Amino acid sequence: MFQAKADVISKKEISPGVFSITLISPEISRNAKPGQFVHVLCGVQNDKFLLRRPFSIHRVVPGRAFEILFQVVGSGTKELSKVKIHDALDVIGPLGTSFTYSPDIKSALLLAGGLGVAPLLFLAEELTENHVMFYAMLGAQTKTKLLRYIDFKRLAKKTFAATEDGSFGHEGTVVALLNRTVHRLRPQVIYAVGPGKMLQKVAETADDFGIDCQVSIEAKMACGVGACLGCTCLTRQGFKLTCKDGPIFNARDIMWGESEVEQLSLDGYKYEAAEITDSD
Amino acid sequence: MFQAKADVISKKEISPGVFSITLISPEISRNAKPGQFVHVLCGVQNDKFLLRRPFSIHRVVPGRAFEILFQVVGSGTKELSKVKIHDALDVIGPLGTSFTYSPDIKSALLLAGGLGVAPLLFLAEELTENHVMFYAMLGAQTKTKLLRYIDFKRLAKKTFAATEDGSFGHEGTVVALLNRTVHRLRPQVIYAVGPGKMLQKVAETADDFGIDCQVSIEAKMACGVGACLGCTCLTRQGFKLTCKDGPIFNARDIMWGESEVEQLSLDGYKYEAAEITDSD
Amino acid sequence: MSVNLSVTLAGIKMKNPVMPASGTFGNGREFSEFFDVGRLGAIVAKTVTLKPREGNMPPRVCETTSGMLNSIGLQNEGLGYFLKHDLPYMRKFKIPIIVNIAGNTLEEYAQICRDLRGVEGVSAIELNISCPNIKAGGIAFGASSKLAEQVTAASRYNTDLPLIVKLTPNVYNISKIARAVVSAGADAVSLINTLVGMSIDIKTFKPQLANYTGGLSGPAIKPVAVRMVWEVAQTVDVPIIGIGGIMTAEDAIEFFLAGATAIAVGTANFVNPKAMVEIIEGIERFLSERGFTDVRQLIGKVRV
Amino acid sequence: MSVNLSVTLAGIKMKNPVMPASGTFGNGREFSEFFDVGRLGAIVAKTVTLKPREGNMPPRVCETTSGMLNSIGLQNEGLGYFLKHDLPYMRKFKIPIIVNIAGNTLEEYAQICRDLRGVEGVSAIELNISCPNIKAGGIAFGASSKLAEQVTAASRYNTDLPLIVKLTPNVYNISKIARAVVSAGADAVSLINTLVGMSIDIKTFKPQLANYTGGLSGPAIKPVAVRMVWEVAQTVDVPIIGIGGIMTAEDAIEFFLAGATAIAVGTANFVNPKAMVEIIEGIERFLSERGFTDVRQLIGKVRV
Ligand SMILES: Cc1cc2nc3c(=O)[nH]c(=O)nc-3n(C[C@H](O)[C@H](O)[C@H](O)COP(=O)(O)OP(=O)(O)OC[C@H]3O[C@@H](n4cnc5c(N)ncnc54)[C@H](O)[C@@H]3O)c2cc1C
Ligand SMILES: Cc1cc2nc3c(=O)[nH]c(=O)nc-3n(C[C@H](O)[C@H](O)[C@H](O)COP(=O)(O)OP(=O)(O)OC[C@H]3O[C@@H](n4cnc5c(N)ncnc54)[C@H](O)[C@@H]3O)c2cc1C
Ligand SMILES: Cc1cc2nc3c(=O)[nH]c(=O)nc-3n(C[C@H](O)[C@H](O)[C@H](O)COP(=O)(O)O)c2cc1C
Ligand SMILES: Cc1cc2nc3c(=O)[nH]c(=O)nc-3n(C[C@H](O)[C@H](O)[C@H](O)COP(=O)(O)O)c2cc1C
Ligand code: FES
Ligand code: FES
Repeated sequence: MFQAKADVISKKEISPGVFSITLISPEISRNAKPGQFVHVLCGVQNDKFLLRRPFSIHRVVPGRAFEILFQVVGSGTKELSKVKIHDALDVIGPLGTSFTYSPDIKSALLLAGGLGVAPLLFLAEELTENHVMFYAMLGAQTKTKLLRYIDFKRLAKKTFAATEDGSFGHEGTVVALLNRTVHRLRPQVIYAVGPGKMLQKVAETADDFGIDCQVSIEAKMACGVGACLGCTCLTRQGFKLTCKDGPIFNARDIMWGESEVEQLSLDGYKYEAAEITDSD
Repeated sequence: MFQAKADVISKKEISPGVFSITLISPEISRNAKPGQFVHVLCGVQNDKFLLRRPFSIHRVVPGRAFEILFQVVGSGTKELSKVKIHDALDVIGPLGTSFTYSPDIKSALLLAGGLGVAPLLFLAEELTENHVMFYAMLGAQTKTKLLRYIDFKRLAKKTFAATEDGSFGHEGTVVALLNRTVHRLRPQVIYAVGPGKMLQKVAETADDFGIDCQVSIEAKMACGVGACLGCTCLTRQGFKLTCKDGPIFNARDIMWGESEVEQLSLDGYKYEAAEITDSD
Repeated sequence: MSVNLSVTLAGIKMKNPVMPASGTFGNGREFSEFFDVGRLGAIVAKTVTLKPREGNMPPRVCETTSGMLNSIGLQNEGLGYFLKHDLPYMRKFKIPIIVNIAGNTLEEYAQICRDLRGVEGVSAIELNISCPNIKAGGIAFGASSKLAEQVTAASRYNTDLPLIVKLTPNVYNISKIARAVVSAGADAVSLINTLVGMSIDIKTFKPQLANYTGGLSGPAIKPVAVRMVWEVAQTVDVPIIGIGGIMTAEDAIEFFLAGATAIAVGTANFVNPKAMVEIIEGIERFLSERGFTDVRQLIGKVRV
Repeated sequence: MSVNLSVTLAGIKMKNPVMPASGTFGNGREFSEFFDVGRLGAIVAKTVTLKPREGNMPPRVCETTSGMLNSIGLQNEGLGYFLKHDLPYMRKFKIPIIVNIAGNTLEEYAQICRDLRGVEGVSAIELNISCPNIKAGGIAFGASSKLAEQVTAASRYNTDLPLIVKLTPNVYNISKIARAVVSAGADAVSLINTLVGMSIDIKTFKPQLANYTGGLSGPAIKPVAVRMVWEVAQTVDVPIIGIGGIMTAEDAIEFFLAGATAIAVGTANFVNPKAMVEIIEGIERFLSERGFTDVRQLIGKVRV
């Protein structure tokens, strides 16, 4: 765990509203493992009072810099999207647990919904380095929201894409794609990152097929370091801290369907007016 | 009273920490009178929650634009100093009362302490236009803090300067200078703008010599338009609203030495440790 | 799709649920230069007392983080002046007029209620009960369920107008106070008034307000206000006017969901004199974007 | 010029007046990776209860304008675990340790006090009295001067350690509560704990916290905290630990002027883990720039 004033050395809007920022920090990049995250003070001057925001480590330039990939969804990410090259961001990291695999792992499946590619690209690079064969499966609503497809294609044995509107790859959700293909791919382990609802379904499929599954869980965080007990995640072993015992959990341990998962899934906001009846 | 989104067409740091900004607003510039002020939402995006800040109208480009002159003293002025050309500022104005003079006025004295030049330059231009003879007397701590000297010199019959450290013009305060010269200049009216303590002394001198004196009073404001009753000034006629019944008051009406004047005078912050004794 | 914004609050028909919070809008005069005040759902007058009040010494306002403190001290010209000069002016807006009143004693509230009987153009009375009861050792009427009940009953007895009681948040159990005023005849409650706060200038070592302490308002207090509106909505059946830190339509919607039938905007008027108009438009937009047809579909609909 | 930052608070000698607010610093472990925790004036443990507590369902935190809400629900492993695992760790910092405790009943507070008797390294006990008394219908101990007095007396009877009572701000008359706890034997008071608030997500219509309501902390509440510290400083003679929205040395100084002998930093630790160290350095700088030699020269020196 380090607190660094990390210089921004590159910033790109890789898709509308989705940015990648590369930050210099020898300590963080040297120690980072796939699945871990950084806790970022968004904006250069924080006189607005904003709690830090957590972002997965997306990639590292070993020993020198690391990259985050994020979507603008609210005030913090909006501020973050405004930083300029040479600005210094106050960052804490690397934080939390990482994806794990046994030394003799033969095949893996990396499954991302939307921004879920963020930690998985780092994992993909590490697996490649360690000569572990893996598939990648990326899902998005539409083609322009499909992120890092080329990068995964370069690294993975095979990269599948699913778009809900069919504008690229398979038509439908990435979960449907998984369910259609998993019996053929037969990965030893699935690493899944994405909205809570998606993770829950992936976990069910993995369970049905007896495949190990590791997921990255999101929770609102205050401290990010395990001190405030604010980011609890309900597991079969009781409350765990998402920032310290996670964010990477064994999917079997998660008590799915509990409030935080529903609330925080980034696509969970499509609100149905029908549910609310006029009582006046 | 207008609310305008006024484009910044010029911005200069005329002295360290002192900025002038020119804003386009036909309505405000057309209606502005010397002594009136504008109430400015400082910064382009006001998501920080900042109340508006009042600034005197410093000059007008008739029917088109107006200028403000301000010193960075806190969060609002700091934000304001960061605006860029072509930014649009949310401004309300013109507000409050203005300096007055009878049609047959023969001679006036404009007396400014520090930033007090802000409304007085506008007045100087108007007096010049109306062929009213006037003197100007500008005071500051030191030469670099003496503002708009050349401009007054161009317009006034004679312009006096006083610096506390003697680095330019007379050595000492502008009040001392006034007291030494007033019997010779014999103005019909004194227009004085500056810190509360200074205004009080000027008012005493004016009173001693039977000269009319108009002053610009400062008070913390919320609404700026007379609705919140937050900016009261204690006068011989009871509480008056600085934003609506002022900021220009007849010096004789002010109950000097009341809390707000002391508190708000910009140079009143020199704190003497000696006043506080150790009681532990 | 057209959406309905109108609500009925304690019998007052409002074309939309947005009004100013007492004391932050004068009596509409100044703001009428910025927008058509007639577009509001109602207008709420600055607190009127029986006799004129001078108010507190300046400085009376200061800014705090995401909020402000004020200690105006109920400065006003008294009921007589109000009836003669302000009320006739306010009638021109042709929207419901809510007259906010305060007193030092039960009798003063009662007297004002009597004096407002049959006065043209008064749609409702709002009792500001955040002020001290000088006969009860200076404790605020709104800080004790007994005093709150008494002042409501005394007012209720003396008026047939809809009676709104504006609660102070500086209490432990806001529901208890709400229950007390409703049992004494309040037709609606409005909340919250300001939290008591203080700010000290570390350059001068002086309090920022001459009165030392003042009322905290603005976005800083919104979570307290939403909580209290929600708690009171669980407890009493009368409509609620939600107040506290509302700057945008989104803030207003939070209050509707918590249980407010209408909302009042205070401090935001100082930052943006057109805030209320923008809030009305924003509520309309929110409703139609989400497929609602009526603002009342939001009231109390927090999914707990 | 060298300045003295040390203060003595209820007999606890602190090398500077800065400590963490309970519950925002864990027990120091995590923060020790960012700075030398031994530099603090004292360390305050997260609230300990007799039995382990699971805490509330997530989500437990959310951000509000210039503040945050939390509903951790006093999650902790219980006193036994604390004494075995946390306290020994905390002793390594070699600074005074203040153990913050809470209970559901008077007996629980009393029991914890007894269990802490003679335990090495405990410098003081801080009573968190913001929690409900389950035998008194769920009203918080700190919301009633009678309950507050009782819980203080019960604790006082069972410990010889300095006793600090941490007050809840969700009351009308904080001075009354302070008087009650001091009369029952409190050696110091700390204030404020959080204000109760609520926030609703207008996209999902759900409360942001699973527990619906939670405690508001951060800069938003600072004016309320300063006011309460000042009021209490007028009323009781014991030292005060000022808490609430302190982000910078300037904020801390406002609390000293209001009457606090020491201050505790909460939410700021989340924004900047080095906040407390920067505050210590900032206080030192302020004092020497202004020609003071001792932080105690500021205490209660607001010029009213
Ligand atoms: C371990 C971890 C890793 C993450 N990695 C990434 C990443 O690599 N890229 C990325 O774009 N996002 C990532 N997130 C989510 C990211 O933290 C949130 O999008 C961000 O905090 C939103 O901040 P905001 O101020 O813009 O939004 P807010 O204004 O705070 O909220 C906007 C919306 O986003 C939701 N939200 C807020 N905070 C979180 C959160 N912590 N988790 C999930 N949803 C939240 C809110 O419910 C709200 O509806 C990660 C979250 C966690 C917990
Ligand atoms: C009618 C009027 C006209 C003014 N004209 C000018 C002008 O032309 N140029 C200029 O530089 N300043 C002018 N001022 C003062 C200016 O409004 C303040 O300097 C400004 O509001 C400070 O805002 P801030 O956020 O930077 O400071 P804050 O952070 O609010 O405060 C910084 C310091 O400035 C003091 N201050 C804050 N508000 C005021 C205020 N309204 N009046 C006086 N002192 C204040 C505070 O007490 C504090 O010590 C005028 C004030 C008034 C009332
Ligand atoms: C400057 C000012 C003056 C106020 N005067 C009154 C008043 O006279 N009567 C009253 O009932 N409330 C008064 N209030 C309280 C507001 O009506 C409102 O309840 C409070 O400010 C919270 O709302 P806000 O956060 O939107 O400002 C005043 C508030 C402010 C800021
Ligand atoms: C996440 C969180 C957890 C807290 N837990 C406790 C606690 O266990 N015991 C306690 O007495 N106060 C607790 N508090 C209250 C703080 O100690 C402090 O009184 C309050 O947050 C106000 O200070 P601040 O504004 O600096 O945060 C907690 C506050 C927060 C934000
Ligand atoms: S965010 Fe504080 S414990 Fe996880
Ligand atoms: S600032 Fe509101 S009345 Fe003057």
